[in-house]
Order: sequence, then C-alpha cells, then structure tokens
Amino acid sequence: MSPRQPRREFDFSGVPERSRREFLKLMGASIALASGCSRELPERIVPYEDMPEQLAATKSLYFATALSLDGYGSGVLVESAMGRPIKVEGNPNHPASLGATDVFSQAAVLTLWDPDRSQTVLRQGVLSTWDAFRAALTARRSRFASQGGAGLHILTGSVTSPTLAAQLHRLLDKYPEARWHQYQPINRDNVYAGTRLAFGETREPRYDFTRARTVLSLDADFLRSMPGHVRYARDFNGARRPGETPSANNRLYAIESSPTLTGAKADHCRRLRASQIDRVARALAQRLGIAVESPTSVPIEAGWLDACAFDLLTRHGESLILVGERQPAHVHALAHLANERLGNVGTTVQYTNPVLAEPIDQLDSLRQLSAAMAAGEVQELLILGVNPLYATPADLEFARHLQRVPFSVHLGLYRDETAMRSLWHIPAAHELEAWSDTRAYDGSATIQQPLIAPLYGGRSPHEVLAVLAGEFEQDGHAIVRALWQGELGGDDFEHTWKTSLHNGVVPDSAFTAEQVTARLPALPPLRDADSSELEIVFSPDPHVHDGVYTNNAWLRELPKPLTELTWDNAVLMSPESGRRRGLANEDVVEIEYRGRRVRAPVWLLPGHPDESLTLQFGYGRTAGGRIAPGAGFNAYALQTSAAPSFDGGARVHPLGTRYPLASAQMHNRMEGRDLARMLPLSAVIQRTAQGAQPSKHERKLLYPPFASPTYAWGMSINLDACIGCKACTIACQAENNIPVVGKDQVQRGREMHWIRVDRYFEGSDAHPRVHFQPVPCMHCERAPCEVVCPVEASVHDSEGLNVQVYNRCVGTRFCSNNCPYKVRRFNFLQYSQDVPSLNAQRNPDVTVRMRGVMEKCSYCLQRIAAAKIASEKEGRRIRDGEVVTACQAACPTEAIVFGDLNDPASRVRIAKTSPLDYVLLEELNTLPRTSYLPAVENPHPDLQET
Amino acid sequence: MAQVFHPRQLLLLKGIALGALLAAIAAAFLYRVATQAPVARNVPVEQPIPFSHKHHVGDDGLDCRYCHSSVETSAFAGIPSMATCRTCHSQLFTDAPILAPLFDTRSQRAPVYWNRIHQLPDFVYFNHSIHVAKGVGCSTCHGRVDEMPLTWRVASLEMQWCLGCHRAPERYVRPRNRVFDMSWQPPANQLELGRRLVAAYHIRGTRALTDCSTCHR
Amino acid sequence: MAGQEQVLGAPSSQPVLRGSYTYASITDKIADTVLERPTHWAWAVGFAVSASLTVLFIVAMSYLFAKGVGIWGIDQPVSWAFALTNFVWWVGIGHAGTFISAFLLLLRQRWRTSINRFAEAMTIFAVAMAGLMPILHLGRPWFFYWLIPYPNKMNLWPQWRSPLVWDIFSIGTYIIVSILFWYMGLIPDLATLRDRAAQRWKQVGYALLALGWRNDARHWARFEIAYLLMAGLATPLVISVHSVVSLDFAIGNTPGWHSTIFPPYFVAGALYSGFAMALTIAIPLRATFGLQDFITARHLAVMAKVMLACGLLVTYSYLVESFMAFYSADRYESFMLLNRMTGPYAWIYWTVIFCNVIVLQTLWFERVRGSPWMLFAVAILINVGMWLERFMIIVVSLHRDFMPSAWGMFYPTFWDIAILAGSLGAFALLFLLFVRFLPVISMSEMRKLVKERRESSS
Amino acid sequence: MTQSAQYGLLAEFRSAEHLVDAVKRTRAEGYRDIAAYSPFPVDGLSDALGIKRTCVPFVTLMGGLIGGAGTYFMLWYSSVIDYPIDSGARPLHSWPAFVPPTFELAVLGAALAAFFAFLFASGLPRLHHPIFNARDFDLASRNRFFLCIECSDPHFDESRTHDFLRSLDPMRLVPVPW
Repeated sequence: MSPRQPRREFDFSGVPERSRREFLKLMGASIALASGCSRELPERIVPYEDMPEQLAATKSLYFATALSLDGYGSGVLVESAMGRPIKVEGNPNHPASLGATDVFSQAAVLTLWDPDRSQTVLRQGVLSTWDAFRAALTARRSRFASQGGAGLHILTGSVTSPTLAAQLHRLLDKYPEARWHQYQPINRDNVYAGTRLAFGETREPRYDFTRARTVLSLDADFLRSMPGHVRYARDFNGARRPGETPSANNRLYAIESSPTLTGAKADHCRRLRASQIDRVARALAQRLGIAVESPTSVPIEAGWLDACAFDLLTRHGESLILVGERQPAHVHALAHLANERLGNVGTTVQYTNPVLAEPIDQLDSLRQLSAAMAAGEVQELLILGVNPLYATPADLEFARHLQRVPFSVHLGLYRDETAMRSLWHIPAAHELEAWSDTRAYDGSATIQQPLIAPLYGGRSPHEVLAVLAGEFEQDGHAIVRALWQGELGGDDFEHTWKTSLHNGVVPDSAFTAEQVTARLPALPPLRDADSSELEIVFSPDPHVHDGVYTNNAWLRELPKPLTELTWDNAVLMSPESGRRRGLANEDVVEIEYRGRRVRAPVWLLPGHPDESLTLQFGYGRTAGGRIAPGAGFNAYALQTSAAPSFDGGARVHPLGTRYPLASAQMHNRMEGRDLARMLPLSAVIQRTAQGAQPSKHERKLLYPPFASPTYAWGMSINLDACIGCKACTIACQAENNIPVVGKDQVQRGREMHWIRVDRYFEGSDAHPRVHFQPVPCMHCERAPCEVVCPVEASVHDSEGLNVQVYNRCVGTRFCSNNCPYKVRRFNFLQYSQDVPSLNAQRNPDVTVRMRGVMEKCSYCLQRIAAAKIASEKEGRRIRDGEVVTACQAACPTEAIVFGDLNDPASRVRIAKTSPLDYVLLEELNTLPRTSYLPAVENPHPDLQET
Repeated sequence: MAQVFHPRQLLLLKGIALGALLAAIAAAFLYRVATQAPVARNVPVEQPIPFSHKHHVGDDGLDCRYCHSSVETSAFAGIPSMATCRTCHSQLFTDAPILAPLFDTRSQRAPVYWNRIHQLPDFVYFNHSIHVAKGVGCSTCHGRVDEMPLTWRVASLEMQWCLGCHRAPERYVRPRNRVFDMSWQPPANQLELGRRLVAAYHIRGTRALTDCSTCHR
Repeated sequence: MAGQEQVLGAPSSQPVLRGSYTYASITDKIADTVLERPTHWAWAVGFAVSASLTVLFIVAMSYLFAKGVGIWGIDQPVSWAFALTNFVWWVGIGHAGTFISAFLLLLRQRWRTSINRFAEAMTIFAVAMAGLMPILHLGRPWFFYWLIPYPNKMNLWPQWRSPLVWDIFSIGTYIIVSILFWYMGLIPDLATLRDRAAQRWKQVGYALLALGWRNDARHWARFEIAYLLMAGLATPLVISVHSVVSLDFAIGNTPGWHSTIFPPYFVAGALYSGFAMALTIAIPLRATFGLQDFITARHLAVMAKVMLACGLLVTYSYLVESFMAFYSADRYESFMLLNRMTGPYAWIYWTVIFCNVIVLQTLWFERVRGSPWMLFAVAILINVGMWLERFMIIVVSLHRDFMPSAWGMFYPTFWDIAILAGSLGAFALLFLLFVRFLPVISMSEMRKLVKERRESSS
Repeated sequence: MTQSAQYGLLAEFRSAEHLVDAVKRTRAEGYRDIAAYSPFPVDGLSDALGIKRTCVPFVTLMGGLIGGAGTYFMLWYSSVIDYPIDSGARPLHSWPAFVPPTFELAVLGAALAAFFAFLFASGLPRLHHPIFNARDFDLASRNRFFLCIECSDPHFDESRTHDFLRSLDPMRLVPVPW
C-alpha cells in the first residue's frame, strides 16, 4: 500500500481526552486494505506525533452511541479500528437493542463513509463556506428578530432529541412568532391520534411480548418496522421457544394489507385490502364485547374471527392487539379499548408519554407550512435533516412553494432534491460524527457521541440552530452536555455523564407507564364493503425506508424480504390481480390515481391481497448521490395529504414494455424437497418427549472425518426464531468486507452475500405459507468443495472450519459447482473498489478479495482467531459466547447460535442435542457443522389452514 | 547432393542453442530478482533519521518494549510516537542536524516517513503478542538488532520460513523471560529444552500451527 | 464428383490407394503440395477467415485477462459454461486422431496410412485449443502453474484428489505424447522434403527438423520399434484422457454429473465427435488438394462406420442415463432428467437427440456413407450436436441442482461466443498452415503401401 | 592412406529386394562396416544387416516405471509427509485418487524415454554426415535403395571392394568423399 498522507489533526477542543480520535494512518491498519492478493509494494510507516492512550494499533475499541430511524433511537456499539468506525453492533444495555440491530444500523457505517455525501456548503449550488453562511444567517436575524420571529419557519423530522427540542423551544420562546414544523414521511400521526381518541391525551403505546400468549396484529409489522421492532422481535420469539417450553408457546394472528414479515411468521394470517381491516376490527371488537355496531359483511370467515376472539378472551391479561401505523386513528382507539377490556393494559401493553418531543399532527403541520409558503409568509425556512422536496405528498406542491421562500436553508447528508433547490445547503454531520441525543421507543435516552471528527466538515442540527438563535455556545458537545447537566444535575454529574456515555443509556430515562382509561370513540361510517375498486397502499421500502438510505449500496443490494428484489422498487400486487390484467413480473404499468400518473414495473407477490397495490417509497430519486437517482419509481408522486396511507380509486394501465428487475432468488418453491422444515407444535411436543431419534438416513462413512481435538466450531440456526429480516446478511457484509456488485451483476446471479436468507412460498398464491431459511456455509466435515479444489485453496483446519484461502485460490469454481448448498461466492470481476473512503470502512482483520477468487462464510474466522489469541495469552480455553459471529450478533431473535461443539455445556451443543435438530440435504452425507431447528406453527385447533 | 550444413555452421547452431539455454536461465533468475520483496534482505535500509538500534539497544541497553510498546498486547509491535523519542531527545543531542526531522514533526507538522523493513503480504495476519507469549524471541526473527547500526531484515519472511518454525517450534522457542534478550543463544540441548517449553506454554501441535487459517483470513 | 465415385461401386470394395503410383510419383505428388504447388484460392479464403477469427480470439483473450471471467455469462450456480464445454469438445475431437494413428496401427489397419498424418495434426491442434480453455476459464489465470507440482516458497503442493489436477497431468501428457508421436512419424518425411526442397531456407528449415535422418536401415529399425511402442502407449492414454475429463464431472456430486457411466460414455462421445471432425476436415481437404487417390471413398466410408458405432454407444449412454434417473428413484436425479427434457433448456436436449441419435441413423445406408457431401453434412450436424451435448451436461445440470433457492439461468455473452468462434478460427488457421508446410500424408508409409500393393498384385 | 580422402563406396539399387540381396552378399563377403539406405522400412533388411536388438523397448519400460513410481512417491510424500492437509475428510494417503496421475506420468515417462532412446540409438540428431556428400543420395528419400561399404571396414580395399560392388549389379556406384 502506498504511503498515505497523514491528515491534519482535527481540532477537538473541549472534547475529553478519552474520546479523542486520531486519523493518522499506521500501517497495521492498512495491511488488509490493499487489494488482498496482489504483489507487495514498498510501504512506509508514519508514526504518531503523540499516541493517544488506549489506541494500540490493530486493536479495536467500542463506543456506545445510538442510531435513529424516524427519530427513534436504537443503542449500538460501534467498533473503531485505528480511529475508523468500521462496524456497528447492538448495545446489550440498550432496551431497544439488547445487543441486536436491524439492517439500517448495520448499514450506517457505509453511509458514514459514503464518498457521495455532501462535502461542502453550497449557496445557490455554488461552493461557499460555513463562515459565509453564518454571516448570511446572522444578517437575516435582524429581520426576523425585529418581528418576533414572524416569517421564520423551521422544518424538522420527528424530533426525540431532548437537546434539539430544548433548543427549538428556546428559540420559540425568544421569537414567539417563529414556527416549528415537523414532518417525517413515516410518522406516528395515526398512533398518537388513536390514543387521543381513546384516552383524550397523547400517549405512546409500548408492548411487552414476553407476556403475550395471543397476539393479534392488525396491519402492524411489529417484527420489522415499528419503533422498537428489534426489541419486539426478541421478546416475541423469547416467548416462542417450543424446543424449551413447548406448552408456553404463543400464537400470532395477523391481518395485513401488504405482505410483511409479521404476516409471514403468523400462525394464522389473513390478507385483506387496507380499507377492510377497519371492518374486521369492528367485527372482532363486537366479539370481544365492545358495543360497536357489527358490520353487515365481514371479509373474513366467522370461524377465524371466533377462534381469534376465543384465544384473546381466554388469555385474559396475556393477549395483545396491536394496530399498524397505516390504519386510521379509530382502529387504533378500538384496539386500545379492546386491550383494556382484555386486561392487557399494564401487562402486555403500557402507555407512556409520547417519545416525540412535540407529538403534533405532522401532516397538518406540513400542510400549514405549505400554506404559509404559498401565501408568501415564509421569509426564512430552515430544513433540518429532511428532504421535503422529495418525501412529501405530491398535492402539497412543496417544490413550487419553496420558490417563494427568499431564504431557504437545507441541512442534509446528501445534495438531495431539497439541497439543489434551497438557497443554502449545509452538509450535515452523520450521527457517528456529531454529538447529539435521542430517545428509544420506551423513552430511554442515549447520548450520541461521535466516533470520528466530521469527515467533510458537516454540522449537526444543534450547531445550526445555535447559530440561528445566536446562542453563545455553538459547539455540539457543549450544547448537549449543557442540557444533560440541567436534566441530571447533581454533584456527581460528571460520573453520570460518563456512565451514560459508557453504557449508551442515560440511567432511569425510560418513561414510566401512565394511567389511562379508554373510552369508545365515535366511529366514522364504514366504506362500501363490496367496493371492487383497486386500492393503493403506501409503505416505506423495507431497505431504503422513506428515501434516506437510497444511496446506501449495502441496503440497495440487500434482497428485500419476501420479494427478494434488489436495487429497485416495484408495484407489488397479487398474482391473481396480475393475471386478471395480463401482467407478469417486470411489466411496466402506468398507475393512475387522483389525476396523477406514475410508471412502474410490476412484481407479483404471493400473499398480497387482491385488487390492491403496494407502493414503496424511497425510489424514483432525482438527486442525492451517485446510485440514488435513476432507479425505481417515486411513490410520493401519487401520495396525497388527503389519504397518505392508503386509498381506493387507482387504475392500472399496462404499457406493454418491460423494466428488468434484479431478484436475488429466481425460484420460490421448495419443489417438495426437505429444506426449510416446519412442524406443528403438537408434533414438536411429541418429538421432544420421544427424545432423539436416529436419522432415517443411515450414516455410512467410507472414511471417518478428521478429529477436531481442540475446538470444534458449529452453528445452529433456529428457523422458528428467524423472521427473515436479513440483519445477518448485512452484518456479515459489514464485518467481512463483502463487496457490492451492482444491479447488472445481481441480475446475472452474482451477488456476494455470504449468508443469504432463502424464502420459500408453499401452498396457494393467495394464502402461501412463507418459510425463511438463513443459509451460510455449512462447514461440512466431509466438504465436497475441498476434494475438487486443485490447489488446496479450500481446505479444512484442525478446528473443523472449512476455510477458503483467498491468496491460494486460482478460481476454477469447481468448489462452487460441487457445493450442494451453493453458498460459495465468486469474484467474477473486480468487485472491491479501491475508493479511499470506502477502504477506511473495511475490516482490517479480513482480507479484501480480488477478482477471480472464490469466497464464502468463514464462521467469522477473524473473531475466532482473536479470541484464541486472547485466551492463549491468558492460558485458558475460549469460553462459550466469547466468539460471536457477526450474523449471530446482529440477529434480533437470537436465531443463530455459534460455539464450540467440544464443550458439552455450550449453547450450540445443547441446541444440537434437540431431537428436532436437522441438517440440510442430509442424504448427501456431507456432515454439515451448521444445522437447523425447524420452524414451528401453533395453529388454533379449530382452524385447519389450507 | 550436398551437405545442408557446413561444420562451421553447425558450430554456430550449437552456439545459438547454448545461448538460448543460458538466456532462459538468466530470464528465470531475473524474474526471481524482480519479484523479490521490495526491501532486500541483509541490506541496511536508509531512514530519514539514521536511527541506530546498535546504539540504543546495544550501547544504551534500552528494552525493546520501551519503544515497541504494544508487542505484548497487540498484533503490531508498535512504532514509537515522536513524543517517545523526545522523552530523551528533548535533552540529548537536541542540536544534532540528523535529529532535525524529530522536531520538524511538531513545529512544521512534517511527519517522518520510516521505510518499512519487515513487510508481509496483506493476506498474512501475523500477531506479535502471541509469539512473544509463546516464547519466540525477538532475535529469532529480527536477528541481532543490537548489533545493527542501521536496521536490516535477516529473515526471508517467505511462507516456507514461517512454516519452518510452525512445523518444529521446539527448535526455536526459548524461556519467556529471555524473549527480549538479544544475546540469547540456543543451548546445546535446545531440542530437549524446546520440547519442554512447547509443553509448558501449550504451544499447539503442528497440525493446528500449519492450518491455513492460522495465518490467512 | 460424388457421382464420379458412385460409378466405382460400393465404397467398401474400393482400394485404400487408387491409381498407379510408383515410389517416385507418390513422393512427388505429396511433396509438391508443400514445395511446389501455388496457393489454392480456397486455402487463401480459408486462411483469411481463420486468421480474422484468430484475431478475434486474441482480442477476446486479452479482454478476458484484463477484466476477468465476469465478461462471460457465467454466474452462480452456473459457474462453468462455454469454456468447459469447449474444453471437453476439443479434447474429444483430438481423440479421433490418436485413435486413427495409434490404435489402428496396432490393429494393422491399412486404411489408416493416408489419413493418420492429418488426423494427428487435428489432434494436436484440437488439444491445444482444449488446453487453452481451462487456463482461460481460471479466475486468476496467471497462477495456472499452481496446479503443477514444483518446488516453491510456500511449501505447497497441488491437491491430488482434485480431478482438475488429474486433468493437467492427462492433458499435458496427451499433448506431449501426441506431439512426439506426430513428430517422430514426420521425421522421414521431413528428410524427404529436405532432400527435395529447392530453396535454401526451406532446405535449412526441413534439415533442422529432420535431425539428420539418413534413411539408414538402422534408423528404420529403431524407428519402427519406437513408433510401435509409442502407439502402444498412446492407445491406453487416449482412453484415459477422456475418462479423466469425464471425472471432472463424475467426481462432482451435481445430479447429471455424478454418474459411473461417464468414462466410457465420454470416450465414445469423444471418438464420435472426433471422427465427425476428421470427416469435416478430410472431405474439403481431398477436394481442394486433389487427394482423392489417397483419401478414397473407402476411407470416408470406414470412418462413417466407426462414427456409427460410436454414435450408437453414445445413444446407449443416453438411454442408460435416463433409465438410471428413473431406476435410482433419486429425487434429484429424476428431476435433473425431467428438467433437461422439459425445462427452460429443453430445446438443447432435443437438438442433441436430433443431431446425435436421429441424424446418425442415416449412416446405416451405404448411399449416405458413399456420398462425401452427405457425410459432410452429417458430420457437421454431429459436431454441433456433440458440442450441445457437453453444454447440456455442464450447464443444464448446474442451473438447477439441489437448492431451488439457488437456481438460476445461463445466458451467453458476446465474449462467450467470441472465444468459441476464435478457437475454431485458431484451430483452422493452424491446420491450414500445417497443410501448407508439412506433408498431409505420410510419404514413407505411402511408399511402403506402393510396395505392398505391388507385391500383392504380382 | 586412401581412407582419409574417402568415407566409403556407395552402390545404388532400384528395388528393395535388390538391396536386401546385395546386403546379404556383402555380409557373406565378410564386410561389417556397411550401411543400407531405403526410402521406407524394408522387411528383412535388418536381419540381413545383422542389426542387434535395440535397447529402445527396455528404456521405454524403465521410463514408464520411473515415471509411475516417481509420481506415486511424490503424491504420497507430499500429501502424507510434507504437508498433510485435511481435504474433504479424505485420507491423507488417498490411493484411488493417486492412480490417474500415476498412470498419466508413467505413460509420459515411457513416451519420452521411447522417443529419446530412438534418437540416441539412431545417433540422431546428426546434421552433418559424410554420406550426404554422395552424388544423388537424396534419392534415398524418394525411390532408390543404397548400400554403402565404409572405408573403416578392415576388409575394405578400394579396388577390390569396388569390384565386389560392381558384381552386385548396382544402377550406379559412386565413391563417398569425406
């Protein structure tokens, strides 16, 4: 690797020595960065001027902070190698994480190092400076200060940050005529409105799945997309460990308007158009004894509802009804009332103060801003961290109105749509670059600490607001610290502050449950039951969300749950709806809705409700980096403020053209093969009682495997726990320097993910049963790949790992042909790009592979090696749980267990002794070290699903 | 019919054949040289500051770990920061022109670029701390650094060189308390001592030590 | 011309050498093709076409080395496709040459004499093309020598259990032995050319290659023994080579590959396609250079019969494969067969059956065997059919194996086709150069044939 | 001596039978340093010349044995002794897998041995030889058969040998100069 010019030391005045980060490059870290297998070049060593304490070269440090999505924070530990944040892990101390993460947290480091991030202040699209902006803003202050702030408007997303809220409140106190608007495309409007309907005051519902034995989800994807979903997924599966306590298994009923992972994991799932769920909710409420008028026709079998109601009623205090953010407020209110009647309040559901600092109706707030802009009342508009030119309902015409604002400022990570049209654009500091704070789904606060100085001189909203308000203290660290000094106070503030930073949670900051009394809300008239009009359902994209991650290549290439699509969005509809219109996958249609038209490719998704379209946000971008624009279609272009979540009256016109989509899984059926197993709970109880049974495949070995005398690594994957969220896939990508290959290569079937999550549909297209199966390398003891490698690049080590030696690989690809599990990945082209900022993200402990080299899951060999060296220096064996693979660490539901099979007490060994344990393709006699526990369904005895 | 070749022409032909053979051998040799490690073995390497291990270790008796402070804890032995140098050199030889870069790093923010001597390919993961913990002495790989005015590399650092020890560690290990001892010489009963140390330090067996995954990740 | 030969009666009754040739006239006729005859227009056209394709081949290889095998259509799960198909196909073609020159020598088949030289040349050029393919298909072709044992700084060896290493050994041995065998047979003829060359540079060139051969009776004695020994070695070698090539697949566990019938199946297929290629070359060759007296209709008919026999063996293998898929009751095997017949690549299966089984049946008719141009058409179809058969075995087996989640498709790119077309061009180019610079028929053996005919007629 | 000026006497014949006959008579006359040249291998000529059995088959066998045994030893040594590696849980000494390389290299060894033994036994390559000085000797590779009695033969006597060859009824009789 050629010598790197050391960067100037960043000024951290006021930052405690402990968190001082250096950016000088030492060779130890750069060893692994150059393309793995090329000829060496002379290197040079640049020593530190002063070595920071703790920062021994090549040893990683972990810092606790939080990453937020739609304002809600989730605690993380960020691994810093040589001062470079390279990997995000969950924070076990944080209630929203418990050590796990979702896909967004894992991808945060890539956004941080994204070379496409905005790097300079712009004025009317021309390079400018922070000082020039500060001067301009200060000049404007005299105008609005003289009018009590009239004409000054600030637009933010959902704000949970106590510091930011306090700053805004101070500003509004100072300038009472100024206005603060909040609009997050994925917001809590319906949830808060629902609590206001039910309780008369705004509350935040918080669920406890550990105590819920019967769960009914009405369009709520609590496993994957609600605030707190990582925790919910853990709790839900914690209460669902059939192998351990079968009788205590929970049962999940789901009714959904667009296929979700929650529906896929449900024991009973019904797919209805979004407008029908209201009807079902009323019918059910009536069965639960709530005095609502029963709808005349219910689009669901009475038996199904009876069974569900029976389960809810018999599990008094142990049941739970939850409603998705998409559903209107009165459905939420009905559910709150039902939960109260079922005795669930205080047990499975609690109501706290809202986590958002200002729980206003955000759509209304945006409407007001739009109106004010249209009326020319807005003189100064500060847009902090959101992209309203792209991500707002089309009928509000934000872009047109923005032209009437003389002084507009946009603070954002990218030069996105709003940045290009604002007077000023300020590059924002990434969450890993700046001081801030955030609250989790339960109100727990985390102080976000920077892992690195802003790479491109980005600013946090705190700093911009401080300038706006003309406050004396303009340094992010000081602003945040000042607030918490006020909050926590006391003599031992220093200690509390440090503890909070260290643990990643401010002690005792979670909100306590409030007393509530629900009342029956006034219910609006039902929509026409027989309406056959085509419905349209808006939904965040599973991976790029509302558009904030559209330039994140990891998330773009991560196959979306259920559809397995990468790089684009598509209009989802049921195969039946497609057939009626003569549509196949990739056919382009024009969707007409309320006079607006959008062209989009079609994807037929089994399990999608008929006569309904799912439109996912986040695509159809026109700016915001190199990979964001030019893919998919913009669903916001059809969204209206009148019906931001779903509505009827759409029409679809086939255009007769095709748009190629890149799906990572071409075949969706198991073809009757015994791959992803699912058993009814009764069978599980029976099998568990019987104990281990001999396999039906007799094990006859001509040659016994080699012994693994020291450690014998193995993995157990619990398919019942797996919710198909793909956090494992992206965690593995971050940990193991797995390159992104691009849409064209995915279309050719060349994606590189080391652990894929197979998704199979079983049964009819209308009501498919969905199976998820994570498939990493099986580490076969009799590995077929090894025998055919001509150069000993694929071999076994003494601990039973099937290792791939990249530097020895010549790329015959025979190993991949001979791998029955097809888990090997080949660098068909030079996929690893030599981009300096992306190189900085790379894990220095993992070789970067060059083209022509085979690679695959290594069971996180680098983590094993690190643990081994640490233990040997201490003269002991590696303890169970000391080696945690990246996929295991990220998994929200602890579906993956890894450890030493030689240790009789290890969790993996215990998991494998289950009589349900099985391996894939056992008849091939490959003796995999990775084995599976089957998924378990717990159907109501009266409901025999077809 | 006449002879196709005159005997003199045949001599020329033989000469050409011999020449071609020699050229092939020379080409093979040149290829070897051209693909050698970038820093030659057993050749002192020029440095921006002519730092002498002989002086600091041999004469002054500094311990290795004074400068290479992370050798016992991390994969990388550690290159001393400039501040480490200045602990003494803020007092000693402060006016020496050869030490000027030491002060320029601070006053002019001009870093010192040391020329790297021991350089492994990027796909090799060598860890100093575990070798030191298992009784592999500094001088085993780095030679008598205390006798090097300018440092050079004594080991080939080729895979076969690594394997030489990983296949028979008993031939090289020494007691832990002699790891940093530059003057340590293998005793006459090294094999016997080595076997005892291998057992005492729980050095893994040859099969585990020669696993590909021991060094390549 | 076809009509001309018809009047001579059934091809099988024809002699292996027509006309009344003496030692001198037969020598002159063959040597003059090389030394005297002006360039034939057909040769020039062929040279231009094959040279252009060779340029395409070089361009394709350069781009391949620069970018990587990703320029091809291969993917997961089909990570082998055109390159390996070409490899197996070219190796197979090579087999006919060795079979003719070595096996028929051991069997003392006199019809071998006039076709063995060009058949051996075909072998060498085909195996050269074949030998390129595994190197081209490597992800890191510059490290191909890691498959060969040699003392190295890594103390590493090849992994001997891999059939790819066996391949290196068998293909390496095959090409070396083929070249030695061919060259050895050429030495007396090179001496003839040396003695007859008019220009100095040709004289020098042929003299160097002839190594000073003097037609000494002692030379002949050693030559005959060594040549016979080489033939004895080449015969089992040729059987082993395609057996090893078949193990590249049979050792794998992919349904459609993992089959014990593969070695004989592949050897029969190799001879089948090899004889088809030999006919594809022989028929235009004899027409262009007026060699009908040496490569007679009898030769063509006999080669057609061999082709028929091999083709029937291949047909039998198809039947056994289908039967075993059904009889094994193995879910994956039976799916594999069903997928071949009805899956997305079904057209390949049915084209293979048409070319290799249906068209083959016409060879039962003497009328077809006696007509060079009908034979030529059949041979071309069989060449195509055998290439597609290998494609079917490799790609159609891989694209849907054990895990439905990993199923995929293979679509060739321009560069896939460029490599195939380029290798055909390079093969043709080498062959055309051979025809121009070396005697396509062994003169010394033909002289011996003249003597034998004289003895038998007297 | 005349030998320094002359290599031998060369008689040219029209047919192979003639040559064999001539050789037999020459041998009977007691000449030993004789050589016969023919455009193709002539049956019976070797016997007539009394050419001893050649070492080529034996060398070929040795080449094959060395190739095969050497290869097997290399396979065994490298995978059992030098760098034992667990590859797909196959035994280190996977003899069935060692058969194909062993066979191939045995064939290669034998073929190389046969070829080089042939060259060595034939004294090739030898690009310069006095026999090429003889007039019209190029016909030996076309249609004529030659018999040469070399001057080195103890029985050689310029005039007597000349007369003897004349008696064999050659088409032509020419001296072969050095």
